[in-house]
Amino acid sequence: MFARLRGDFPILDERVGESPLSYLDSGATSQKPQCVIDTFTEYYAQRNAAVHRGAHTLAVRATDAFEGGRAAVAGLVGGAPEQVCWTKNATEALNIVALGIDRASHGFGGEAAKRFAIGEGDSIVVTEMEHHANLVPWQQLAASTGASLRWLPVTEAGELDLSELDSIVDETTKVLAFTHVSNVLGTVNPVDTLVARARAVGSAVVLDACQSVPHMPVDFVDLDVDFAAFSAHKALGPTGLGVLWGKPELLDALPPVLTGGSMITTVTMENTEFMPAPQRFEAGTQPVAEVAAFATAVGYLVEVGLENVYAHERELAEVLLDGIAEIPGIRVLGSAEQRIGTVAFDVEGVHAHDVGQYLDSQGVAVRVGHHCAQPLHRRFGVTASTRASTYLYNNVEDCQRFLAALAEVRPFFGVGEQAS
Amino acid sequence: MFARLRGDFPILDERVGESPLSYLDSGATSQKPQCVIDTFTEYYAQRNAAVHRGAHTLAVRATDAFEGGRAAVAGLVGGAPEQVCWTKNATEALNIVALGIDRASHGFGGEAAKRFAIGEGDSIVVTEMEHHANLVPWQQLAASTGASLRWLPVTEAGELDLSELDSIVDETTKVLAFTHVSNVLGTVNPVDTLVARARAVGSAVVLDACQSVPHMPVDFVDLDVDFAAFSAHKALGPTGLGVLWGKPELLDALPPVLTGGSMITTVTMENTEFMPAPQRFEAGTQPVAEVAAFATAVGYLVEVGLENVYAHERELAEVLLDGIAEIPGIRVLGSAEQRIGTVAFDVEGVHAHDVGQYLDSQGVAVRVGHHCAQPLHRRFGVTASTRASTYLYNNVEDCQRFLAALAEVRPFFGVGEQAS
Amino acid sequence: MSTQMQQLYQQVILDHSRSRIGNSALLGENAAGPHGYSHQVNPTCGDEIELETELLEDGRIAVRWSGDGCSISMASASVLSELADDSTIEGMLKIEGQFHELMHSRGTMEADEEVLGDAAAFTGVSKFPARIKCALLSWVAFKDALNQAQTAREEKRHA
Amino acid sequence: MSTQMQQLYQQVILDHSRSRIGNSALLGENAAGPHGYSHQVNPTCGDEIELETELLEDGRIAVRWSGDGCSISMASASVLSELADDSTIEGMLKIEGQFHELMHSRGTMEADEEVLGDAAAFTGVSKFPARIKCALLSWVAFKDALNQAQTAREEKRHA
Ligand SMILES: Cc1ncc(COP(=O)(O)O)c(C=O)c1O
Ligand SMILES: Cc1ncc(COP(=O)(O)O)c(C=O)c1O
Repeated sequence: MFARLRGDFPILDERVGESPLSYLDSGATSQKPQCVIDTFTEYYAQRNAAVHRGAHTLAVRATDAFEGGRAAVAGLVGGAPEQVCWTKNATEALNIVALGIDRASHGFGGEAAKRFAIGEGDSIVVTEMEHHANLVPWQQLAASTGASLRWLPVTEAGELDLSELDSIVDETTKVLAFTHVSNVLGTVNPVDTLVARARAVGSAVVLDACQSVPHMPVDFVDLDVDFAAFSAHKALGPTGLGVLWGKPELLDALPPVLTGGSMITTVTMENTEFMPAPQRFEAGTQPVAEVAAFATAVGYLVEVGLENVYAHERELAEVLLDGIAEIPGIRVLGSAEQRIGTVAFDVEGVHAHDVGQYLDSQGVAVRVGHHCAQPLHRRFGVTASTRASTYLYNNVEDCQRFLAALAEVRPFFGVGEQAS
Repeated sequence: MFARLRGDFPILDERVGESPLSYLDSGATSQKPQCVIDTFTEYYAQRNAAVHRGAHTLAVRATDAFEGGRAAVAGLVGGAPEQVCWTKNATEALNIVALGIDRASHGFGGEAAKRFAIGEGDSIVVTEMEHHANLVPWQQLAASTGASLRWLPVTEAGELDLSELDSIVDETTKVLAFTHVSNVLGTVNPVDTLVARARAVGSAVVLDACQSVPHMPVDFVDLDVDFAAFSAHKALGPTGLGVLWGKPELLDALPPVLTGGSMITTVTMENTEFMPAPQRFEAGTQPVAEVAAFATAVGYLVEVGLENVYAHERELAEVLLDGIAEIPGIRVLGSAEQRIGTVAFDVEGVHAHDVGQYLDSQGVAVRVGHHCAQPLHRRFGVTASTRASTYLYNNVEDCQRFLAALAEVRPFFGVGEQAS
Repeated sequence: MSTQMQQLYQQVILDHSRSRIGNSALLGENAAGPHGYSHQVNPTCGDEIELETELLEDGRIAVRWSGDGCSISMASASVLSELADDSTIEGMLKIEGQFHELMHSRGTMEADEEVLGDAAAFTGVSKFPARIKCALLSWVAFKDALNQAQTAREEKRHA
Repeated sequence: MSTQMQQLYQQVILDHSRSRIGNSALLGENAAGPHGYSHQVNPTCGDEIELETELLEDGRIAVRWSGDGCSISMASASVLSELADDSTIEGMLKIEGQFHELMHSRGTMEADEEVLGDAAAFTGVSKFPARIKCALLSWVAFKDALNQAQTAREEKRHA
């Protein structure tokens, strides 16, 4: 199956200079199958209109596409369609929660929002492996409310260090925000343990599902999280679209951050009443074509089967890890058992930028830098790393081309045994 | 020229039931020429990657498309590329300003942001003809800071009533936010007069340019506004993309609202430093394909020439207004001389929803409801109106089909002379 | 004229939208029996309805409403009031259930005229997704107001 | 091996990236002459440089820096320091101007080796937009630090 579906992704036929392309940067953004691309053409040529507004026929077609996307996503991650709020990306979704709590803490949202209010003496807990998108908004919330920010450290193996869990997440904790899967290490975190502790102390749970939803079966209802966020573009979908998922009673109580058209019931010059979720978080014209395209992507993923995607990527991860182990002077960051097909590493004596440049000259696309996780890199004593990340369209040949190129990096830069 | 370019818009060949389509709802969202649709295909099949991050070749191609879009927009509306910040829609852009001022007023953004801080005794001024997107965020800012919200009223002719301008915009005024063109009445407001008054009292000026940028030549530098906002989807571009334009020194000083990846310089667990504009407002993965498509749209608009678009729509507006005047029982809202091709009206005895439904049955797509401007409708004594809005692809035939259908509305519902 | 339009705007609907049954002043606290009140807004167009239910001695319900909206929403409120005049609480709940289902059927359901009476004329509306909210506005208000009236009666009994 | 790669990673660059000229402890307030300091970060990768300029009696500039980054950014800082050793302030500003222009030329400009010396080896970098920032990092820091040093000298004179 996986050999066949590679043909659905036109960009994989591109050439980089003289080399074919091996795209190992899906952790940053995924490529799109032809059917997703075609949805844009179909949408703009046949159904484009403002949704939820016009009585006219195009508006009805557009609204169907838009609401159909909600149902598709709910089918993928659990819950009802109304639990799916559209955002521009996962970052906005996480900010909507953090800033909504900020506004609740400053008296917005009335009686219903009081459950979210935090202040001095309260704590917010994150982890040391968070993407900046799930760290900076919480820092800002702490600064704005006087709550303290705490974090769970990361072990040398690249797993969460839970030895102090009970003292870090304690009775003062009002929000526990963590990533399901590390975008650098590929580690899958133990959601159950963390949710159980949060429930024990009455804390809300916010899950960053950016790197899990595209790569493995995920059900937010089963996981019993309160809010979750992910991006369409990492899951075969388009840029410009993210998802905020939440428990219904929490979504309806959280004060909106962005306000304007299509999210109100009554507006006078002095005062405004907001709609319930999902509309209350969807101010202004929404990314409708993007929703239509993402619905196609979700259909594609469901047809392939997320458990198959996960198994496929695990195989590729083994090829990568075994191959890297045989190349001298490479240190892989983390060694967690529970992982997806994402591998970050440091090349002794060669900066990640130079590693990436060399790999690119061989047609191998990887990501270099801090991957929006500076604290995690600091934890491992580096400022930058090189990351290879796989997806359902990658094959063993991609991994082998990557490994062959990687073996040449230190010799090219005159570092290590071969050069001495 | 205009007859020819109609063929560039594939959706205009769609049929609604048995009728051809006359799309007169461009005020809500515009249709897209084939070249814009093709840009999606081209982008996702040849250059899709995360921007500003990878060293690899696709990432360079994607970054070129992304930054090229900024340059194209700056070419259209004036200023340097760095003055163009991408948002999800115009609503987000306006919120970024209002919420940025909110954060500055609560101590965020350090010394540089103090220029934005407002509080009790200060005033924010809007107008009675604002779209909810340029009203509700200012209500929220007033509630959050203790500043008062004032507004310029609207005359029976649908123009701003400036008789009390000097007392409404006074020394206490810190923000004057108004729309360039009314999305309901089509009225073009006198930016010069308003900016002059704002400058006299030292107030910042925020321009809602949603209905001007797509329909007429606009240069924000010439207009001397501080911030401006508009959406791509109303200007032949895709959904999911808006623009916040600002003066450089103001953008760099305004605290960001959405925080996360790609907008930071240094992040520790405790603290974060933000980049200057435009990146400081572009947290997370951006709508890159949308930017590429909008660059194509801007190129198309520039080639047609905005002064030609304006003249073309003015002609259509005359056809609409003259034709409506001959149909009994129709009251047009407003009668401003300075206007674009947007006409809203009330049909005596028939609710706007029913009007729109009847027009749709004849293939004429208009918008019905309050058009996200409830206070303006209240001002004219109605809760809803019907709006016909033109764009460069409309022709006189569209207007005539609209007028013919409109003449049938009251008879169909058994109202008025014909029925009595 | 398309037949879809004729299906949507049945003569029954146009008639009800003009001479509106139940469209009368609300009594509020002056109502004799246990009563409830609901205010519903259609956020797309600003249409609104205020609707009051009062539980009468004989197990029936009086409905009074006032509102501003399109022919579909006004006719729907009028038909609702007419039906309430002739029904018990249980009967109205049954009608409400069937009407709700009919509206979400996208034209695939056959209306049971025995149960729905004039409300069967709204079958065509279900093919116009943008108008379903119009047809349901008064019914949502009715269900809400009825609930409150029943709660009020319970409270009175236990007081 | 693609020739683009060889153009990018000239031997001069690889050499400078390994034996780095000017990479030495900063003196801060202990510097004898008027001095300036700048800290620059490349937000994409976290690469950083701290760079110090000191104006010497003879109209020349001493440059000291410490940093962590890719071969391009480290080599660039090293070449900058080497050039500073042999130049006047005016000379360095001229080099800086030309280098800046070269980096933004996308490979269309011919480097003037007379002026640029070893810095001409960075011509290939201009074809790699993602790497231009790396090459310019130390030069941005230099310009900033030089500015400060000149301001400090002015202040001293007028004090
Ligand atoms: C005048 C005006 N302002 C603001 C908006 C909001 O734009 P968007 O919905 O694209 O955010 C619109 C259009 O809906 C508008 O016409
Ligand atoms: C774990 C994680 N969280 C958050 C994000 C932010 O997602 P986006 O950039 O789509 O907002 C990413 C990806 O960049 C991620 O990998």
